[in-house]
Amino acid sequence: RAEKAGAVTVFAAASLKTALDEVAALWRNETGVEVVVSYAGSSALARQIEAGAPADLFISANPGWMERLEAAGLLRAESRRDLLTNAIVLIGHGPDVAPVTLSPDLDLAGLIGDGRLAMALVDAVPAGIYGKAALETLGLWDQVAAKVAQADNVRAALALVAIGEAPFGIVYATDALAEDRVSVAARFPADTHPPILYLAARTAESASPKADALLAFLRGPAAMTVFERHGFSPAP
Amino acid sequence: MSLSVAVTHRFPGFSLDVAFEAPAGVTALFGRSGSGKTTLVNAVAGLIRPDTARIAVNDTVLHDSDAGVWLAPHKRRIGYVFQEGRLFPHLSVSANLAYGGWFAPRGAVEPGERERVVAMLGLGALLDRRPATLSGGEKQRVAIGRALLSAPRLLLMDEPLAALDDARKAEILPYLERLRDETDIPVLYVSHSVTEVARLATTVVSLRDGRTTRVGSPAEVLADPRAVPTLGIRDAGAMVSAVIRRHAEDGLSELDGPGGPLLLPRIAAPEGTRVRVRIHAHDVILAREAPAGISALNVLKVTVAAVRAGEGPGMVVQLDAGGERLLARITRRSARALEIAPGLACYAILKSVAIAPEDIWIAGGEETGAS
Amino acid sequence: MSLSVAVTHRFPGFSLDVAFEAPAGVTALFGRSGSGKTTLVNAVAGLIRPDTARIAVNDTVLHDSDAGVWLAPHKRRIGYVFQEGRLFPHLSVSANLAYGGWFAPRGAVEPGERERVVAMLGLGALLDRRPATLSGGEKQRVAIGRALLSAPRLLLMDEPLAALDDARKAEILPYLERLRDETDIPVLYVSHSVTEVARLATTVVSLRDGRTTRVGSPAEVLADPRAVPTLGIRDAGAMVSAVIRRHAEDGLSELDGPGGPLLLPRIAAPEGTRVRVRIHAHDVILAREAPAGISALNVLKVTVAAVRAGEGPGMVVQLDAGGERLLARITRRSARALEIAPGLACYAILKSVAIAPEDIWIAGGEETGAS
Amino acid sequence: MPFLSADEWTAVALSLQVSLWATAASLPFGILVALVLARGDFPGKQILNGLVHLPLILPPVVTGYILLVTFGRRGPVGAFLEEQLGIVLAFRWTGAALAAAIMAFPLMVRAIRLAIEAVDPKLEQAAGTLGASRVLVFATVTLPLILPGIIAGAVLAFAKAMGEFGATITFVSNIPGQTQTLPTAIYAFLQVPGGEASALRLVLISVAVAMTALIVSEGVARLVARRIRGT
Amino acid sequence: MPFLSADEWTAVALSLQVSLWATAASLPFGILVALVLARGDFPGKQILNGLVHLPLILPPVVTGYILLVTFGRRGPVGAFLEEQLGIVLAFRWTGAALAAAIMAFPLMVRAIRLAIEAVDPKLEQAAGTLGASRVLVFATVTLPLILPGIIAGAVLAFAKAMGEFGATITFVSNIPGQTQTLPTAIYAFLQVPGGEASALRLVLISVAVAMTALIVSEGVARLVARRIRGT
Ligand SMILES: Nc1ncnc2c1ncn2[C@@H]1O[C@H](COP(=O)(O)OP(=O)(O)OP(=O)(O)O)[C@@H](O)[C@H]1O
Ligand SMILES: Nc1ncnc2c1ncn2[C@@H]1O[C@H](COP(=O)(O)OP(=O)(O)OP(=O)(O)O)[C@@H](O)[C@H]1O
Ligand SMILES: [Mg+2]
Ligand SMILES: [Mg+2]
Repeated sequence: RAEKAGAVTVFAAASLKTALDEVAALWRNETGVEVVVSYAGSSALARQIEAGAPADLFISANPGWMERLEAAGLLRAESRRDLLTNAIVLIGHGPDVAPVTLSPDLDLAGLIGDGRLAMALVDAVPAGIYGKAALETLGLWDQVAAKVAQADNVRAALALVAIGEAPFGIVYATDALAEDRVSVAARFPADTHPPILYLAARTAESASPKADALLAFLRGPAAMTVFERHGFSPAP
Repeated sequence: MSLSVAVTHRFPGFSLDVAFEAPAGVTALFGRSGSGKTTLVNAVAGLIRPDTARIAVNDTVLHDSDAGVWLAPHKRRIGYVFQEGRLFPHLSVSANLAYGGWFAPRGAVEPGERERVVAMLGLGALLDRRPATLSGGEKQRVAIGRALLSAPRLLLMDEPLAALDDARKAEILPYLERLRDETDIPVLYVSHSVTEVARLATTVVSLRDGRTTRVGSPAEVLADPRAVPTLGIRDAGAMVSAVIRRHAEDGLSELDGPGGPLLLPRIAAPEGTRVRVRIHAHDVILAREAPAGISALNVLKVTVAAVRAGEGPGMVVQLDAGGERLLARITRRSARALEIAPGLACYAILKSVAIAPEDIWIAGGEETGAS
Repeated sequence: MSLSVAVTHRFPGFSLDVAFEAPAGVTALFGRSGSGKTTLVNAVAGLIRPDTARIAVNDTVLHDSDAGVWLAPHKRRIGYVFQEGRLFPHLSVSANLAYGGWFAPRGAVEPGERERVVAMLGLGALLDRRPATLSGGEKQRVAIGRALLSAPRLLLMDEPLAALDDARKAEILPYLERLRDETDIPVLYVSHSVTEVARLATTVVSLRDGRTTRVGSPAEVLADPRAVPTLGIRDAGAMVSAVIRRHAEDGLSELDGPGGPLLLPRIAAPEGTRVRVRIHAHDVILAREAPAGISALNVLKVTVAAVRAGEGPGMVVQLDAGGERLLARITRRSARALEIAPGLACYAILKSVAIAPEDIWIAGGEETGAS
Repeated sequence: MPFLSADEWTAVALSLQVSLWATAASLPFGILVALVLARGDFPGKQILNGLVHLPLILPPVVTGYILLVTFGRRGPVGAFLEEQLGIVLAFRWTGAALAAAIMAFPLMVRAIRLAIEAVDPKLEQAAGTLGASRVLVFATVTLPLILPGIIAGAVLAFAKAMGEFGATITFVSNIPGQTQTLPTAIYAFLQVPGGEASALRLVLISVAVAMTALIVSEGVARLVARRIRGT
Repeated sequence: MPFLSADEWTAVALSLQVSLWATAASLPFGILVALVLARGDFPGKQILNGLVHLPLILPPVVTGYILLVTFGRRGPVGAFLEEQLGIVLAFRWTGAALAAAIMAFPLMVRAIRLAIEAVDPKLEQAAGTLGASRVLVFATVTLPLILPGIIAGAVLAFAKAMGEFGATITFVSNIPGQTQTLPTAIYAFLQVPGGEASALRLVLISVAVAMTALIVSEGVARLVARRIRGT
């Protein structure tokens, strides 16, 4: 039973798992303080914090949920900070997809052909929301809207492209990095979509004395080295 | 009174309307297939809830629709031998037999009773078996044992012996007689067999299309020439009572019967015991004069009381033998030849061996000097 | 030959080892509860697969374990009346009856047969009902009808009449006789009733603890004094054959019987027809001299062939009547009084009405001049 | 219609279509597999049984993924179906029906199997003696007797299909008008702050549809059972 | 142990614990509800029936969400349980067991209900005439006869509990050592690059455990059924 003495409990967006597990190990080595991370969708985690979950830190993949908790007074406002950013990329199936230039002239629909463009849910899941915004900014959305296959999360979208069910997809750069069966055709400029932010904050109910220290550690150089190795960038 | 039943119930296409009062002992329900016997028994058991009913056993009201009394089946303490077995498939024969005892008041099942019943029914070798692999007759025997061993206040038996061979029946019937004579458990007994009914019943209730056609003692109902059509001609007969005078060494018992001595195969009862003997009408020969040199041992002086022509070549003659009634069935041709008419004095001839052991029984209750 | 059965099978605690050959007609299986009758019938039906078996009907091999032949039940074209009904609960009575016809070859069920069977079994009012609400006897009648209407090549009937009243039995038995006499469908018939067996059977197979004790014609098996213990003393009797001479106006039929004329209740067959009559040993009275002035109409001149003392007060006397055998059961006391001994010429007295209609039947097959 | 948007109506209709097809098309297989599991006795029986239960045991995502790699256009079965029969499952409502059917299959099979196991083999034997071959015995005796079990299995399957989400979206994604079923739409609403009210609307629709199906089927099942009991 | 990490072992153990408890604790209720649905006849019966099926119809996330707002620490029932009885479900393994039990409940109830409906009321009547009250009839006749159905229901429920994911992660989150079951652990692995191999390992474990349970239970059920049939 992991009611580990003095452990800090982190509720973190599931897409951070690999990187955050490593960071947590570092912290554990350094301080001897246990970290317990519950990975799930940001929406589920936020609702759980609303319901009184024993989380010390919340790391959201989406500003929306963070704001909702903050408005409800469930966060320590002063602790909230932007943690990481990510980028979204257009990927294609196979190791050597020809790069494309993202512009309104691009015949993205033609590129996709009778296949599908795999994305996360474009109205619900952050990666999907960002992707749709970027395509809209670039004037490409209307071309491809009918061809989009929306997965319930970005990993599923990646899987669709990886096994070749969809020739193209839009996923986080971090995801594309680790998957051999896809290659990046283009990287969406950061200004084509709202900033992709992972935010962290300490919850109002957090009682763990080490929570603040962990929060600081997450933004520290050691942690950032790990995050960057996994493709994330420090938030500006 | 011991069993009082008044039930009306309607099914689509069939209606039951039966009322009778029966004293202690065995009440036989007699009637053709579909006449409502099982329905009536189910009403007594509480398994169907008839439209209107008043059913009482030994002053315990089981159901009174007017008074709004209705006792749940499990509170009625009945031992019901169903027409179709209904053994518990998941329990061994032994547990099936014990089942009723689990819920009976402590001590209600006499010690040793179980062993007696098991031995009588020949279930010894089957105790660890489960019902599924039993033969038809074996199942039926277990069902009888289960009911008997539930320490019932009332026994309901729906054709309990139908699936059994004669030898097995002959083993079970005396047990039921003992039950009738030695306990005051009323029994409602459905049977198609006149022999069984005549032998066991204290009261016979004859049903036809859901209506009672006759209620009375077996002597009345079965010796009534008018009952002949209901019973089927082959089963007409009368009952006479007699007292055992002595047991002869040649295996016969000599009795004082109505209108003269009776010689019957040895009866297992002490001298002085009063017995009842069922004499089938078709076993009786009439003679104008006392015959000699014939093997039939019983010759009774009788007077013709009534003559009733049946369908076909036969007629039924009611005889008065020392105050008791006998029936004889003879052909018209014989009747004409012998000039049989009411008032005629003549002889009734009867073979000793024509009286089957199951047609002789120790008179129950008050009249008997037997154990 | 028509039915050839050789089966061995072991259950824990029971083993069956039966072999017999039976000619066309009704083969009765006779034996106490648990003697293996149903098991044998199931083997013939193909519902159990016995350890070893050779079963053939009319030269069709149903099962030959040595030759590796095994016909699936549905290919055997049997009409099986089960001991426990087994009606299809989801089908109406009418559909239950029709069921077998759905799979029989086209035209195998004669037109009109259905109506005849429905009428005989009294099922007319039940056709739209479902089995669940039928009475016990009604279910059994539907089961009989279902088997009869499946156009079977072989009928298996496991105590088909046990749940029925005598009147209903009397309606069904003649139908089964007609079936026996007018078709060549072999019937394997399980019954506890000697009357049924004697009346219907061409061959009787008597079982005891899974072994055949006797196989033979009913005349042989049932008239054999040694069979008395197996049958139960009450059912001993003999069969004699006789030819109808004329039908009298008073409802009697006069026959030429062995050792003299026989008067019997009217037989529904033309004059000249040869019939068989079962005479129960306990219905026969012996007299040294021809009696006069008695109601019994039949007096046969006979010679004592053998005398066999039974247990108890009775003895069985085998009589020779014009070359045929009769049995009489009398008391030892009478035997002594009449000085009965082999070789004695005497008279057998028999009441006409003592012979039940079910004990008279038209002789089947070759001997008959009847329709 | 103010209560539901056009897309939402489409999702409702699609959910019904998918669930009905999933139920109807898998029913014969469900009966067959239940029959084999209830009555058969062959070496691979436990494996078949395990396989049938697999979708219950695995997280739906995994089932969806397995479907994707098997029945997708690149998958061995999917490619075969597309080339030989012209049947495309990937990104189509047919695929959603397949996913729902597979997820519901263990429930359907178990219900039918229980019903089969409750049939008295003596009745089937009786039908056999009357000349019905095994297939005909099944059609005329077993099948009518297990009808209540089949209805129960179908209802369970339908209800499950109405709620199925994980495997479906993994296999066929969420394409409005083609593969967007009610659960997917509900899920999407729950992912965004403030989407609860919209989700609730759809939940109510979904519940109403499924409850109607449930009540109707209960009524039918009761009727059928009464007919069988014959009372 | 090189094959599984300590956290993963914990997840395996926790999954077993949660599934066993979910099955065991809901069994009495499952039997009761099945009995009421099979035999009862009261006005709210269809509502109860609908309620039981609800977790099947709703996307698991919705069920989880409903559980969260009802049984969470701030939810009406959750608060009551915590204050009055000291029972905390939220973010504990007990909550995971509750979620699994609720998700599995319709399957369990349906299996048991089918078994009850197959029991011949004539046998129960016979027991009644022999003096057994309704409760005793149930205990001595009905219950033994439906044992195979109960086993089937329990196995279905256990399998479902082993695979339950959506409601669990929504209700009690995915806290290693406390609420992280095999399916939620699998989910987490599938959310990150390179997690597939780990996920596959866990899937295999999960399948192995559930299959073992399945095969054992089939054997037991067969034994029980044979005892009941008495052959
Ligand atoms: N599967 C079985 N396992 C063990 N014993 C069995 C099995 N089936 C039948 N028996 C036994 O075999 C014997 C013969 O059974 P069978 O049903 O053939 O008897 P039967 O002659 O038809 O009797 P009844 O007249 O009572 O119906 C019985 O003692 C029965 O208990
Ligand atoms: N639920 C029912 N609905 C309609 N008719 C019924 C119902 N139950 C019984 N009957 C009919 O009522 C009549 C009486 O049935 P019951 O079972 O009492 O007959 P029974 O005298 O026991 O006959 P048997 O000797 O054949 O067993 C039958 O004709 C039967 O078909
Ligand atoms: Mg009856
Ligand atoms: Mg039998």
